[in-house]
Amino acid sequence: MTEITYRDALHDALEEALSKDERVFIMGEDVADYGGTYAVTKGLYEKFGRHRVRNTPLSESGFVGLGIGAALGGLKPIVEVMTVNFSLLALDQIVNTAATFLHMSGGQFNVPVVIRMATGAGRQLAAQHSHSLECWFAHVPGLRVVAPATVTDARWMLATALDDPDPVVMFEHATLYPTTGDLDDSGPVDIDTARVLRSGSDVTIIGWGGTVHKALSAAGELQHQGVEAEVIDLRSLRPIDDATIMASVSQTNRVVVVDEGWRSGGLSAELAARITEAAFYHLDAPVARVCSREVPIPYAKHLEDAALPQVDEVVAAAREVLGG
Amino acid sequence: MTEITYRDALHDALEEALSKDERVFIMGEDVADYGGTYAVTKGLYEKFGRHRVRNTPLSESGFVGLGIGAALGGLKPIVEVMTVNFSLLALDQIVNTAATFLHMSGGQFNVPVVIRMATGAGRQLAAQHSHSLECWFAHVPGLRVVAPATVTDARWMLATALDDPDPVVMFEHATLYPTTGDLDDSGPVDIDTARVLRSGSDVTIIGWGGTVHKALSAAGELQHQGVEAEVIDLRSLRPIDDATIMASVSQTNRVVVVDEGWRSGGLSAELAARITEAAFYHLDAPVARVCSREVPIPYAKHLEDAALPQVDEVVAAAREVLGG
Amino acid sequence: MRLPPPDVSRTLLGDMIRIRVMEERCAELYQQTKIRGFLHLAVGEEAIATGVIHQLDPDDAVVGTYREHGHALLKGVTANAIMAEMFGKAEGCSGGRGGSMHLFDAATRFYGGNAIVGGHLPLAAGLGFADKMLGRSRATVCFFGEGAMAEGEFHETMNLVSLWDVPVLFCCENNLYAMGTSLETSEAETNLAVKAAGYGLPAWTVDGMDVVAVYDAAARALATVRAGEPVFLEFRTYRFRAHSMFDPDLYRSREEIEEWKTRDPILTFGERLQREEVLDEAGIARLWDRAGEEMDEAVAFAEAGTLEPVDNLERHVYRREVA
Amino acid sequence: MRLPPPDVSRTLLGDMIRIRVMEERCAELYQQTKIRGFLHLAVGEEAIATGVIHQLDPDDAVVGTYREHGHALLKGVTANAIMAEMFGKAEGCSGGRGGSMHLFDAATRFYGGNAIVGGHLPLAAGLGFADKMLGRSRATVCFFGEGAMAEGEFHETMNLVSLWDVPVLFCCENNLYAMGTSLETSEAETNLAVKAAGYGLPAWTVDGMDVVAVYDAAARALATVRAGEPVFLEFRTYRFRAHSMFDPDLYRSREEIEEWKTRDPILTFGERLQREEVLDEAGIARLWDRAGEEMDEAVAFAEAGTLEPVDNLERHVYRREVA
Ligand SMILES: Cc1ncc(C[n+]2csc(CCOP(=O)(O)OP(=O)(O)O)c2C)c(N)n1
Ligand SMILES: Cc1ncc(C[n+]2csc(CCOP(=O)(O)OP(=O)(O)O)c2C)c(N)n1
Ligand SMILES: [Mg+2]
Ligand SMILES: [Mg+2]
Repeated sequence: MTEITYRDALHDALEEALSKDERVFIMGEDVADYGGTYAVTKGLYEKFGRHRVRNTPLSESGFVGLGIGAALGGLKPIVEVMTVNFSLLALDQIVNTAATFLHMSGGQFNVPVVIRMATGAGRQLAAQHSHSLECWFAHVPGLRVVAPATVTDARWMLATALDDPDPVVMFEHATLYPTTGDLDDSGPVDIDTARVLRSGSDVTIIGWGGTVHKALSAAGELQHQGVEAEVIDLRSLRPIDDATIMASVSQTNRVVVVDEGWRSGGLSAELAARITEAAFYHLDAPVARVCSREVPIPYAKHLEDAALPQVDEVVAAAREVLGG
Repeated sequence: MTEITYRDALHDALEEALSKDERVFIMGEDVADYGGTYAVTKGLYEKFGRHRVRNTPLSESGFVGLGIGAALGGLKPIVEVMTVNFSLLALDQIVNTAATFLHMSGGQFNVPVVIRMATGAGRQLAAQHSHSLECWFAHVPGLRVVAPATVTDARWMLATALDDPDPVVMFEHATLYPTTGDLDDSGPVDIDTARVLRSGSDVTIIGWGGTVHKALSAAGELQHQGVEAEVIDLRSLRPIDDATIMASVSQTNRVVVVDEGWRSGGLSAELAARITEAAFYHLDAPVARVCSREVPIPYAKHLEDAALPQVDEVVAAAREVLGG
Repeated sequence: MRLPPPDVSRTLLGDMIRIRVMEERCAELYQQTKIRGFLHLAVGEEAIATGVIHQLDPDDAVVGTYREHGHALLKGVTANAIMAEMFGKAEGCSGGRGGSMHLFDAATRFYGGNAIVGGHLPLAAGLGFADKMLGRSRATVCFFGEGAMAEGEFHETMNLVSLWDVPVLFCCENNLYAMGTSLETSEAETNLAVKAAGYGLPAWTVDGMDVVAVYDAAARALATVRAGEPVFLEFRTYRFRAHSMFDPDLYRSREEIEEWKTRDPILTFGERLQREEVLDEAGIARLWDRAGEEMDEAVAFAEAGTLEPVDNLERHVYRREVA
Repeated sequence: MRLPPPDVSRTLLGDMIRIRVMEERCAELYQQTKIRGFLHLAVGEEAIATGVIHQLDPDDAVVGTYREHGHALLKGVTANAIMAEMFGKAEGCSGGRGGSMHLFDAATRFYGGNAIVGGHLPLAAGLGFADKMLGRSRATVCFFGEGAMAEGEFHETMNLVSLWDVPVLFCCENNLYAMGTSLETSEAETNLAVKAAGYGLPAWTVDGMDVVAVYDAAARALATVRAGEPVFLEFRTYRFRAHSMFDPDLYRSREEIEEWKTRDPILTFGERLQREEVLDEAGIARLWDRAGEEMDEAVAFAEAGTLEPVDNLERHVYRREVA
């Protein structure tokens, strides 16, 4: 175990990918000499050159689509869309081309592209720069959607995603980049399963990306209060690993989902719905959802904090499903 | 009560809107002399002229954004995006501008635009032309989302939407245009509430847009089998009218949601989640969801039929929540 | 322009006829409800697909729109597979999942059948980009209507391919209308070659009703593409039929349509081949007959095709299925 | 170019100084963590906002980017309201909900503060379109960086405004970089006025470091806009500071930056006003002092501002709340 930042873990994964396979290239806004807005690609341009670490113009639809075509043409593109906020400009390419091509062609054309993007709020960037729209992508058959929350996943998910024959969208919560964690360097990880990060028998708390750490903090706090919370890092948002979730719920019978997306129609709803479908007769309380408040995220710190799910709310929700 | 097609009901609503208020104009691809892909705007160009019934180039992001700006500038634009499939190109404008402007500006700038689009599958148009993405829009604070399912709503929702100070997205299921129904011509309707279309005490079936009629057919079938189903037309997808839904559920204690969207992360999940939250201790069974199968919609009729929610599945789901 | 060698000329005419016969047959089959969904025919526009694709090698790629039957056929997808696809049969080139708008074929590098206007331009750029990066000199050809040029995707793609020297041949099939919207009401700059040249790539206009002009232009353009640069060609053409089977076609005058029909590429080229004594009337009739037979067989093949079992519905959503 | 009348010239200089002082103050306040989020400064680019906005009437509209502090100030939003906004206070021009990137003010028709690159161009077109339809002759001015010109929204908007004669003045602030990406690596056509002219609207390039050149060009352009036509102006400029407070600014050479600093619009215009005896050194010093006082007051106002009660979080999501 070595301590490493989430940013460096991603960087190392990208460097390894570029080293291992000539067909891999990185493309995005300011990924080259600038080193990426979040400094994730720093040094890669110098090492691999301008053909393989490529700055794009501001043309999200164009270069995401070009990446999809390049994947069809035999390359292994890693397309960086700076943030999910700008991915709205590229959604047609992702949904109408990347996700449909295999099916429309009767199984002939798969699209092995990896699309990375930062997501989430928490840095006072206001309404146009604070989206958490993972749920939209997770709704679309044909896409795989992953959210590395730990440095280990940041380090190892990429290689698996690149090996995958289908389009993989990878969400990196923007507040995670500077954080550190212990790297498990035993190598590649799968991109299909959820992982129990902390065991507990009283209540299951499910998070992904940026909310995993809030879930863990809440579990720590709950322990002080005598409650043993199990924390699940969802990891894969599509497909959802029902087996891991249901195994936990069958022990705890109580669930809290922590989702930085807005509540109505968010991924928290899907989790609540499928858990209830599978475990209706075991659940001691309805699945609780701790989500963002339904407002465009405001700039002022106190308002932004109030808009986002916070640890104390997770604790309160857990206590509530435990019967107050 | 007069019988009228859904198409004509919309047409009459548009004609009335143009007649009543000089600030209203219609803009979209082939809405003018062509009369609209679905012939909804037929004759309006001839009557109101090319300034008020305007053909746009193929530029969804551009003209939807122009509509948003025009609303800010004092007009009352009705923007027709031919289908939801192409709205992906305009999502940035809708989500990052229309939905955020009021909040970002601290309440100064509201955006009274109406955006109409056809949605849904069922006509063998295959993977790129069969989306049902209402759930995406219904996820976004700042938008109102409505889905007229009846000729009465097709006739009257528009005026209310136009009077609304906020952006309203209106989904018209493409299979409804040629269908007929009895028009209640008592005038304007609200765009906030759900409506009970058929009363019944055994099970609540909730649909919207294209699935309302499947829900009603299922209820008819269930009646033959001795089951009294209550059918709710959701009408407003954002906000969701909890009061009407919960009033019904508190009688029936059993719910089936019929959603043409894909199951994972669809609006059906939100309905299931919030009903379960509110009525957990009353529900006799988990909320059942009858949705589209998780595939890009295929062309071949038998495969498309199999992919979409069908009446017999609704009947079966109702029987299942009733205990088989 | 000089005629290509006689055998080539005969094939060009024959292939235009094959497209025409296939599409007229499709129209009938649509009336008979054998074909469903959207059906967009390119009757009148056959010279473009024919002239361009005859300059391609088997490992060159073609990316088309929803009006792509002819392109698929000439790229080498069999009429059988195309017809079966439109019938929604498992034997179709997309397994019956695509239909008329989504013909695909990996063996001949035919990348659709794409139905979001402008959405396939970035894809074509990506295919060309992959060839460039991998040091392959094969070409990618992207067909699209003039309506696509108003979309942001056109702008972004042209800028990218020009900046990065991506070897793609962009073929604009300018039939003057996007559904019912005429070019002059949708483009501030109606000279589309000028518009494209603004991105710094070679671009010129070609008579899309003259298969020889198309054939020559494509050769010239592809030489540049194979040398590693993008090219844009505007083909002026006209569709003799409505936009799709749902279109009442009320926005064009009878005169305009009749006027263009005098320039029917099959008619005019047939006349020329007779004039220049490459083919006689009987030879031309034979081409029609042979195309008729090919399409008869295709329809029979499609009729005899099977339906994909419903149990297989969820196949081909992912190549790697998760247990 | 001839100087404007002395009073105008003095105001132009004074207003550039006001922007400069405000923004330098913002940089300090950012270091002190009084201002948070993204902060993009336009130091070096002040001549553009100043020259253009001084040609506007109160009921003309301005639509800006996230680098819009100066534009807001000159359009008439008070320094107090701007500073309070950046402090996240309820007294801010957006009630503290917008921050640096989202300054808004209905009273002065200042439509943001928009942070999706290129996303506000259609909006500006819509404002102009509304004026046209309602028979009003007021102008809409849209500012954006050269990076926005690669986006599809630029393309779609230019085509629409040209086709429909929408009266908007598009002001491209070409500071040669989009974050770390230089113009020549992002645009196939680096002559941006040529690029814009391709859409069929009047377009020309202006020295964005010379406030008089800007002022004159804006007058000429606005005459056309008020007569009902769109115009595009490219202003060549440079930002003396990094893209944002997060940018280490390693992609530009020291020499390049120093070279451009010799063309500082405040410096050069100040020198000219002295040379032409419109202002003496003391007069210029007074402008700096006065701006300093204005900004001192603004900071004090912001400091003294209040926080929007958290209970009001969900306000302003809809103007019409549903019970
Ligand atoms: C993005 C998008 N918008 C709208 C449509 C609906 N539509 C299908 S074809 C068409 C006209 C396209 O015209 P053009 O590009 O000139 O090609 P043509 O059909 O004339 O061959 C339209 C508007 C679409 N498929 N995609
Ligand atoms: C659609 C979109 N993509 C990316 C970004 C991130 N971003 C913010 S500013 C910027 C550079 C824009 O450059 P330019 O348009 O030249 O304006 P400048 O900052 O130089 O004034 C980028 C890439 C964004 N805000 N929006
Ligand atoms: Mg056309
Ligand atoms: Mg710039």
